[in-house]
Amino acid sequence: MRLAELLAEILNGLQYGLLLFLISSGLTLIFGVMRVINLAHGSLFMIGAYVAYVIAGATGSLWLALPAALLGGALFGAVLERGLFRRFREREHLDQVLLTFALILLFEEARAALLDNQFHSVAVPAALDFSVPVVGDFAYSAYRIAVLGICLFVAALMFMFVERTRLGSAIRAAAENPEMVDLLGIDARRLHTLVFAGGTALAMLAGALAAPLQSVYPGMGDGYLIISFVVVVIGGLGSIAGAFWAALLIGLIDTLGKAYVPQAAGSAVYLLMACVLLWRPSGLFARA
Amino acid sequence: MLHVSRRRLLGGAAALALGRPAFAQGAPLKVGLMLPFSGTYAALGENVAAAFELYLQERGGRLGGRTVTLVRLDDESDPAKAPQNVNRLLERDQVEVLVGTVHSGVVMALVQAARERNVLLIIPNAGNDAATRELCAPSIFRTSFTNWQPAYGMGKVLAAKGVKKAVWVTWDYAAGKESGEGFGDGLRAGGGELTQVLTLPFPETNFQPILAQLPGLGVEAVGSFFAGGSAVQFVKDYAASGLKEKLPLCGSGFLTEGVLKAQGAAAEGLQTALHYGDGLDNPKNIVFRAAFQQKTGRAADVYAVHGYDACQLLAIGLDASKGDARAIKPMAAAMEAAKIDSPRGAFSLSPSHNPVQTIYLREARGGENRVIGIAAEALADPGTGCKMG
Amino acid sequence: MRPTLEAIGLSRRFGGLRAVTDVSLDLAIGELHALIGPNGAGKSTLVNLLAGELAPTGGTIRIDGRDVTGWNNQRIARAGVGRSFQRTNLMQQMTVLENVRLAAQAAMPARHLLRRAGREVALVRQARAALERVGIATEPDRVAGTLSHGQLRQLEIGVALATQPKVLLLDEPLAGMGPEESDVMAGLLRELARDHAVLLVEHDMDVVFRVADRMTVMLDGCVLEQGTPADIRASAAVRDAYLGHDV
Amino acid sequence: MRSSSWRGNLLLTLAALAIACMPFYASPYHMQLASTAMIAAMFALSLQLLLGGAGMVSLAQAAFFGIGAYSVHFLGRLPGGAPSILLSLPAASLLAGTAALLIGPFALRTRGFFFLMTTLAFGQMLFFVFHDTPLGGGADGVFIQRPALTAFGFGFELTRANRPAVFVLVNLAVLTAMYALLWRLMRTLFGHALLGIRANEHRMSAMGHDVLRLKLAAFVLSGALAGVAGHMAALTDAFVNPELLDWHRSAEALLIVLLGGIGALHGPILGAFAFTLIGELGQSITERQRLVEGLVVLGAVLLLRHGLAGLRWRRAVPT
Repeated sequence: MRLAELLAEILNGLQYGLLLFLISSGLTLIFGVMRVINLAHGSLFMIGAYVAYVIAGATGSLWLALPAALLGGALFGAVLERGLFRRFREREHLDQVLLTFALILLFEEARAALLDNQFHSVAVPAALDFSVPVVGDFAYSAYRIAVLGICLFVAALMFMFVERTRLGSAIRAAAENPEMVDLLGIDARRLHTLVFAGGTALAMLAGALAAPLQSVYPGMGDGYLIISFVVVVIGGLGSIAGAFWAALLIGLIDTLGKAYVPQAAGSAVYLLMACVLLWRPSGLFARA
Repeated sequence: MLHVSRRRLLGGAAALALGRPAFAQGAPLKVGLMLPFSGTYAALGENVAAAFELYLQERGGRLGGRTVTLVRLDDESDPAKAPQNVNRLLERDQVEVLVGTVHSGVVMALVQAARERNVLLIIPNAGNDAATRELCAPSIFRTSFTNWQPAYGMGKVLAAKGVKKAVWVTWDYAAGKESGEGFGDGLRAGGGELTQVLTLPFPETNFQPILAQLPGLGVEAVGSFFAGGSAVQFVKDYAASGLKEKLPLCGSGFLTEGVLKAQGAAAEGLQTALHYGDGLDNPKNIVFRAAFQQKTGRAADVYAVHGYDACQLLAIGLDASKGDARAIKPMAAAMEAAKIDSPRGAFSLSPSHNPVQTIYLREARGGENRVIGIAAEALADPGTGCKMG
Repeated sequence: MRPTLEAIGLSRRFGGLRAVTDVSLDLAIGELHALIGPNGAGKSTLVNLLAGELAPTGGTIRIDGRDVTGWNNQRIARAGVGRSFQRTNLMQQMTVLENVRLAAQAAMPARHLLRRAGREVALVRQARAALERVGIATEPDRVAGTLSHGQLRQLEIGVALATQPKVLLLDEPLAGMGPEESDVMAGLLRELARDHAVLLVEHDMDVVFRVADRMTVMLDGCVLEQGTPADIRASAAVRDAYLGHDV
Repeated sequence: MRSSSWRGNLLLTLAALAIACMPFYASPYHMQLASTAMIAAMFALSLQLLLGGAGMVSLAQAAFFGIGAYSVHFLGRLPGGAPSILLSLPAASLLAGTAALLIGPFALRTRGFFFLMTTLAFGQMLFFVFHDTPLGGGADGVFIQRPALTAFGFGFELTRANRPAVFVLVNLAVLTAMYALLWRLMRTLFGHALLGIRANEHRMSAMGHDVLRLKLAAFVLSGALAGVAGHMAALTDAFVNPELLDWHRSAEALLIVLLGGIGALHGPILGAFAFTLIGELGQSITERQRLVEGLVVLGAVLLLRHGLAGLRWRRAVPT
């Protein structure tokens, strides 16, 4: 097995893992703090990608599309939380599963009505449209390295926010014990709106970043839905650190699995999740 | 207006409690268009339906002396709902001819109904070999291709260029495996050899693991089969990994068909083989492309050609049986003997009712798949295992 | 007479926090053992250790001489330990009778599970007997959620009783009750102790000193004093640390 | 979960009679529609045992449904031609029940959200097994040989003309048998124990009930019943495909139980017929049936708020 190839695979795994982190970090926060299961999180990824397609198409530059996806996502998340999810916080898991199942269908129909069903590509920004020779004769797309960097930067930002700031501690507290938030005199409603908006923004940013990599097409979000839940479960509910390491672990296992054990790759991730649940039923990094 | 979308309330369906209407000369003929109008393959479904209607309009909306009513049904490319959807068309809407579909899992339910009830079925796209091989039947026809055909053409071209060792990259599902076999047969016919088939679980889009392995395999060319969004990503990832110069990528036409603009520069110079392409200068094609552009505002593609030819084939059958869609024998005889004047170039049907057609060699230049040569002349699908009962 | 339930050197640590350290006590049928101490003394933790909700980090528990240390709450309940909860923990949407009938059904061997519940007259009789004993047999078909606080506390004990246990662990049954209700409950506790080994966790000192045969005082997870009510009243250590001087 | 009172059972019996007489007045299409609705009812009933019974929300139910359907494919390949339905039906429920027995112990180590996610993961794992490996006969699905409707030597000649009518009656019989089984089961000590677990699992455990084994028994039995529903779908359609195992089917079953009302055993039957009718109406009004389905699900979740949350249990449990 050539070392160059292994290195390339690891780099691929990290890039795929970090993108997964971006998506599942929002998911783990939303569930950790609000105890709400959001099956429509994959659709948010798709909407982010289409936002990038529309804006990059109109303005010709992806750099405008990324902040637009982030801010638009935050706004959209806040509206969703106030309008719908607020009333579903105490409801049973069954209601949340069905509400978000309905959202998947409605988002898909809205996309089909507003835009069309064709495949659209989003141009990689000219500045990054080249391949960086990494090792031997295998080169790696500069844009993918940029995505790697952006994801790491966002991850660092989130760590500082969650671990250092007061609001971050409130989020951690809420993740551990939702009732405690009211005791601490924090306006729970505002916290939930913020968390949901943040989670949505992160998912849409991930979509916008992925758009140039995989182009935009109907139903592109579905693939990421289940894998991001697996990351949340393995990482532990409400734990950003858990989501980070779990995402990297899955990114590597999935990529290396596909390279060396193609047949088993499909179910390798699920076996990993089953093992983790048996060993630590509340996830690797959840506080006991 | 000929084109009838779903417009009856359930009340209408209840009125259907009466038995099957006897065939009356001149009574409107209902044709069921079961295609994907939502989900990943929606664009393909729309093109097939639009081209089918285009030819119908050219015939003034009448085939075999009967006015044709089209009944559209969105199959959502979901095989689990396919049996119920087929029932809706046959039992509730009383269609006499079935046309469909894109997803090869859904087409299985159509094939089952056609074989069991001896109803005329014209498949305008799904390429699963079985439909015109072991599952062939007198009432089942196809105007598109078998997965085997385009890939065989590409294999033959590579072998002719002196390629000795090549590898095939695709998803681990029916269409991927069948096209891999075609590619291997094409290579062997010209003295080449398919060393390996690299597969990914369907519908995986993380191609990096495969790309990183390619340099180390010691092959001279890489053939592949992907469609839709994944074809876009695979071609772009392939170019981004810098392999394009050292290890030329080629494949079945679907790698670039309908997605070439989305692939942009990454696809430049990429050679593919398919029974259709841009720049075919036969008169029928020129007229067809203009008419399709005028009707839909979109450029015609191979899927539109399939839809257009499906209606042409139906017309030939119905004219022969004077509009009686149940008279399979006379219709089949006429369709089997016919030479369809298709935009892709005239073609006839093989005994297993699959097109015997020329596979063109195309090269991606400036957002078009320009035809630059012939990969395989009048290629017929082997049709192994087809016993026409 | 050998005690029904023996706890020897029982301890439980949550990380650095030592909630219960080296507590030994035993319960015998016919005897009411009261467990008192300030909030945070480790009383509820001890009850949870005895009931199998928490696994001890040290010491052993024996029921009728058999070592049951580390058993979960199911197996300990089956071994004859019934318990009531400090915070009402019942089937709110079910009727009073059904709450108690389910408790009575717990001991049924698995092979009887497919029998029609309606025909199990013995179970219903056992359930009604428990309701009568705790004094809420009047409205068996009322939905538990609609009962008053006092009635809910009675049902808590009824459910514990219906499993026909040998040992009864009662965690603050009188909490939130008025004086008359407490008197009635005190009579009931006395009466239950006749044929059960009862451990009573309670703050209401009047009731405790009136009904208890033996007492254990806990402070900061340890046993401060054990003995008859008279010993406890006489103990200087208890007076200084806990009771103050009004007794 | 209330079992229907005698008044409810009377209504259900009348409805069953109406369906049983369909061969005399209904068109083949409406009979096939009724069969589809009844199969959906069986599938939702199997989930109701878990959901309305023990309060467990599972997304793996479709996997067991699919395994039941595929067992007809496995049996059909055995030498000796099509097995009798008396063999294939129990075989299907046995195979699906075994799959539930293999998954159950792992899934039941978790609770709530994690249980939901574990069942989703195992369900998708089974979907990939049938989709990516040759075990199920390939990703495009396979035609199957229908089990013979023969019992105790008395065979029934099946022709294409009488098939819709025969299947309406066979599906009705199996649905009625399944409902009667569950109606009786919820009256047993086991049924009461499940309802107790749904109301307060912790207290049931504190009382001494072996909660884990009761939940596992419910999980395996509901898996087996889903296998029966899958078998009837395979018998009716004679075509099975991997998409039958996909989690979206499990989500539809959850919706059907919710539509019908989670608080009643016969809820899923009402929900299944309502879901099929709405699907039919939506499909015949607009091509955009996913929009209709989405709005229906949203409406059901928002409007049925009280139906689900406020479990007004007049007679909580039948004696």
